[in-house]
Amino acid sequence: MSERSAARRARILSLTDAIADYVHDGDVVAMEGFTHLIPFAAGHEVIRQRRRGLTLVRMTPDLIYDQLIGMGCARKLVFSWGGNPGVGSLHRFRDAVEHGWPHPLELEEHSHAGMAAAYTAGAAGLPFAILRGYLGTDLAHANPNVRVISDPFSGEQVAAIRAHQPTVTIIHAQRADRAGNVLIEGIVGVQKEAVLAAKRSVVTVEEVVDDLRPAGPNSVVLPSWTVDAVVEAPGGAAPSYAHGYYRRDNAFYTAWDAIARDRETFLAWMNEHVLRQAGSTGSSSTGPSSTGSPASTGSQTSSGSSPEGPPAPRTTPTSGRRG
Amino acid sequence: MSERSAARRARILSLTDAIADYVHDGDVVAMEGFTHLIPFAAGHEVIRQRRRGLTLVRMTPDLIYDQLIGMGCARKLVFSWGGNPGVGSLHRFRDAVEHGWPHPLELEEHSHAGMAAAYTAGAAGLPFAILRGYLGTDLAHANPNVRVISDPFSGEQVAAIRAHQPTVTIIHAQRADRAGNVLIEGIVGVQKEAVLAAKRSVVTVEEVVDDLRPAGPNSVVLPSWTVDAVVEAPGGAAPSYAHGYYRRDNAFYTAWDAIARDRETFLAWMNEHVLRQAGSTGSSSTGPSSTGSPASTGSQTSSGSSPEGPPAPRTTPTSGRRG
Amino acid sequence: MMIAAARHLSSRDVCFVGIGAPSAACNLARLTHAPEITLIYESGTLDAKPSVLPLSIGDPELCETALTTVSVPEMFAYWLQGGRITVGFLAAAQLDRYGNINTTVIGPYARPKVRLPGGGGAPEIARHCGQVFIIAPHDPRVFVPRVDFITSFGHGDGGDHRRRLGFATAGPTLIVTDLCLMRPDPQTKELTVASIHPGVSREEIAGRTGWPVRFASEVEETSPPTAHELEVLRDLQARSDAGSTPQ
Amino acid sequence: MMIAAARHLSSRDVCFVGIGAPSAACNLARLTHAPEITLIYESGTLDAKPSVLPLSIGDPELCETALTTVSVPEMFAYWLQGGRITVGFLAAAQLDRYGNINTTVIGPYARPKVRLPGGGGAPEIARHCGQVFIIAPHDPRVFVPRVDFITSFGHGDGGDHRRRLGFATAGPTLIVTDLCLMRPDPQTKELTVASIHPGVSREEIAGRTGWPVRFASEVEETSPPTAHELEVLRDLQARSDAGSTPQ
Repeated sequence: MSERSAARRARILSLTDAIADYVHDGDVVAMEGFTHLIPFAAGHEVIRQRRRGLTLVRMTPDLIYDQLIGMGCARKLVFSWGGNPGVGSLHRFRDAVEHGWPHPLELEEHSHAGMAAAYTAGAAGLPFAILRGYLGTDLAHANPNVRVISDPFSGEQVAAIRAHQPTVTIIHAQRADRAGNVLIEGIVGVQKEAVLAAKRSVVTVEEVVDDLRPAGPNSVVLPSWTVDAVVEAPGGAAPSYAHGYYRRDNAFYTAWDAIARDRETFLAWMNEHVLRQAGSTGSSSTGPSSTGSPASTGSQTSSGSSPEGPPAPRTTPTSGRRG
Repeated sequence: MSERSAARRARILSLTDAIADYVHDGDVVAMEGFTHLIPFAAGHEVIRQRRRGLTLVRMTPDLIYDQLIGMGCARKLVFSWGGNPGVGSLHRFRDAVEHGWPHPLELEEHSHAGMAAAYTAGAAGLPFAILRGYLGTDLAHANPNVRVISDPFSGEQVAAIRAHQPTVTIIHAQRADRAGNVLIEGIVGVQKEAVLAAKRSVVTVEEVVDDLRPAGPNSVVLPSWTVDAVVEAPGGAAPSYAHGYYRRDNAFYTAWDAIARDRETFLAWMNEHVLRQAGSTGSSSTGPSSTGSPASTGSQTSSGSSPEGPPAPRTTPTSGRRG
Repeated sequence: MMIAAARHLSSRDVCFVGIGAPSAACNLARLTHAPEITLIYESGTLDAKPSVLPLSIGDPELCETALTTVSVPEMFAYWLQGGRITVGFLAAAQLDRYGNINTTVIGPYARPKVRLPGGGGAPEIARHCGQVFIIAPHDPRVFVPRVDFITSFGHGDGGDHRRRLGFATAGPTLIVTDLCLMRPDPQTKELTVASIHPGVSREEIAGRTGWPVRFASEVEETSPPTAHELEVLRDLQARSDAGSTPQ
Repeated sequence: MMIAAARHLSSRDVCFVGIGAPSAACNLARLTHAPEITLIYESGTLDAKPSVLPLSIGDPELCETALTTVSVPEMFAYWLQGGRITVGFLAAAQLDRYGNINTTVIGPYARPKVRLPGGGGAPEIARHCGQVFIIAPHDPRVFVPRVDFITSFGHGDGGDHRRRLGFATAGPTLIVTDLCLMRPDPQTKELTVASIHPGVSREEIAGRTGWPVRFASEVEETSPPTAHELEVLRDLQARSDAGSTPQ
């Protein structure tokens, strides 16, 4: 991790500039947030800036990766559970896997425990993680980044998982101070590990404040020198939620099922609600942004043309969700 | 970890009963607290109850293990840094290693990183931990619980450390509620891992309260069902400190150098300040307890006879401390 | 199904809870006969006591009512893999006669007919919880002779397969369907009908199971829900529906 | 020694700080020319800004003034092994010509003449920090040809030994003694005198070093402490002495 051997300080940037500077075609991009603080605003800016060939890493792809996949940004997905929580399928993810639309999508599939361990190893500067898992399952055969090794003391077999080392991790947090130190509260998920495992990191926040304190008992602080860019993006986790700021828009998660099921409906929705929105705020999930700055849109987002792909039959609903 | 497969609830016990029930001759005992919240009161009760043949595990043995070793409780020490912080040597530890007084002391020696990883593996139910460490040092040769294994992906060599799985872990915390849930605040050290890695655990606390909240931003909560016994022992970390309750008695740490340097001085001090004190409080490090209950002393602590050992020359001071 | 599952939980259980039926069952148990039950959601909340049923495992209701919240890596390492959970709940898109679960693909992995969400926490829940309860609709597309993909290991090929792999836990011990309760045979570990819900026939169960299903030597009739159970469950669901309205 | 060490730190450094001289040096740098320097104490405090010098690495002053505090396992895994520290400080009971450190035993390990405290955080500080500064008294019992025990790996047998072991970090780059500053030779990695403190002779250094010590081709004279440096250091120590009085 020699890139981190000199201290850096986070720069406070616009969303447009942060994505332009730190997310490039072909990058391995992790956007984390375990049901909470999902970085929708940043993901939308990646879509607007038309990044291509990304390897997307995320435990629960959720709607944001459904959108990135459907808009043709992804070459590969590294994940552990790809459903719409409490609702059902992610139709764009399914369409890419089942029918290669708009591109074929390579999969690297783990369990949650394996993903969490791989991020932990990356954060800890280890080349791999070990866990008691995968044994007896077909996941072990489907993923070349899972091997079996022996405990040198007892001979017991354990799984070894190659460490996650994203090119860039993007997360959303509640607050940053003006020095760029970041605060996450509530369900903290795997965001600290995802940021520390990555070469670069971008953090969108609800607000930039003078003083991070007082923090609640369940909080994570990322020092400024572990972050490259901080972006003020109020509402940037919607339609997921930000503990202490706004609630999860459960109705939108339910509505997404119908929007994403059909390619044209999906493209029309993305065009209306993402491509035409400005890049400086995140409150664009359920309607036109009220606070975005249209002036910031132009340079990075050439408007309009939708990703191309062969026509395909509507995918069928599935009972394969788990609670 | 099948012993943990049914939920238990912590029992709120006297210190005498907790040590009598959960610490037995020959046990592997971890007492943790990284400079903060060192469980002196509980350690003194182990001395009073004359446990023998213990394997003592602790990153920084500190004065409490100097006392346990000098009083003949230990057969083996598993550790990473055995000095008196900011002062110099632990003379009882040195006398045991250099002259076998009062017993020879087997050593299993790690680095801090290795100790922390071994506790983490124990807490996580893994048989071993991996880290980038030990390579090139003589520590790797001195410790049979360190091996070198290869990353199955790159072939890189990493150290494997056998997991710590103490028979019993003892810690001191600020508070517990009446259900036995435990709160640690401030420098949280490795106590959570040490408790979760152990088969049994005893937690002494400054106070038992109705409601644990509000907790500060740096806090650890151990649910009641991960703890066997909770003991109210105000002052139980003295002469170390309890964040929010009392400060470190730096003068006592300095004074300990002279007390512990000589065997007779040490034994006289222990007799006066530990063996003659009651088992129900912890404020016995610098003088007679003001709150102990003499009635609780009798059954478990037969007073007086000091550990026997051959006479030996006074040990020499050393410059071998590191900051 | 929720009521039947709830009855098999006690105050001494530490449950790893998923959203949907498992969450309803655990909270029903907590609000009826198992007030001391410990609920853990994989998002990191320990000892959560939600008053409404969460739609997702990361709902703020869980964090706000929990004793404490830990990170996701810690949850899977220290709490699940650490062997601290007595009961885990799983759902299944396919379930075979030895309790192996598929939630990954229908059809071949490389060219799936239907791509399902995948494993999530399930593979390690199936391995590390003291026992596993499976809740599934009794449908021949679910109860198949052989799953297309083993996402979560149940009893493998049956018999002592778990022991041979070194697993110390019991695996699936109870399958709750809309028709009956099934349990693994003590020797062969084949899922066997143990209790039939009121008004359901053996023929109906056999017809909706994808293998020649066996019945235990003594099959019970599942007791119907009590008025109290139904009332608590309705209350919980009513509060939850109100709570999930967009705000 | 503290002042000389402090001068080699900058606002861009993230320092892993031990108690004693390293803590004094780092805080002196912070209070003079490197106000933005980041100090990390191995007890888990990130970005600590103590106003008094702590006696132990776990003093409450550190936690109270820190940006945040993490657990000890996290400190060693994510922060030190994760490669986030630019400068680490180490002390030595023995130090050899290639900067290898012994803080474990004098004499054989199994039958030591003097049992020292041991490694603590040092072995991994020596491996994972971008560079390591060593502060040691210039005494022939310390500066030995060969250490009795390699607790912390410096430059091993010299040359590219670190590279051959796969270490990406620079290892010991500066040794501060009461007589001089030493640096490893760029090729051989042998510790070589780079700067001599005012009033000290080459003979004195040679006489107090346990191997035939070499001098760099251009040896500087260490600039004496400035009035400001001395004043800040005295203030810091005065506050610390007052703070460590028993209360």
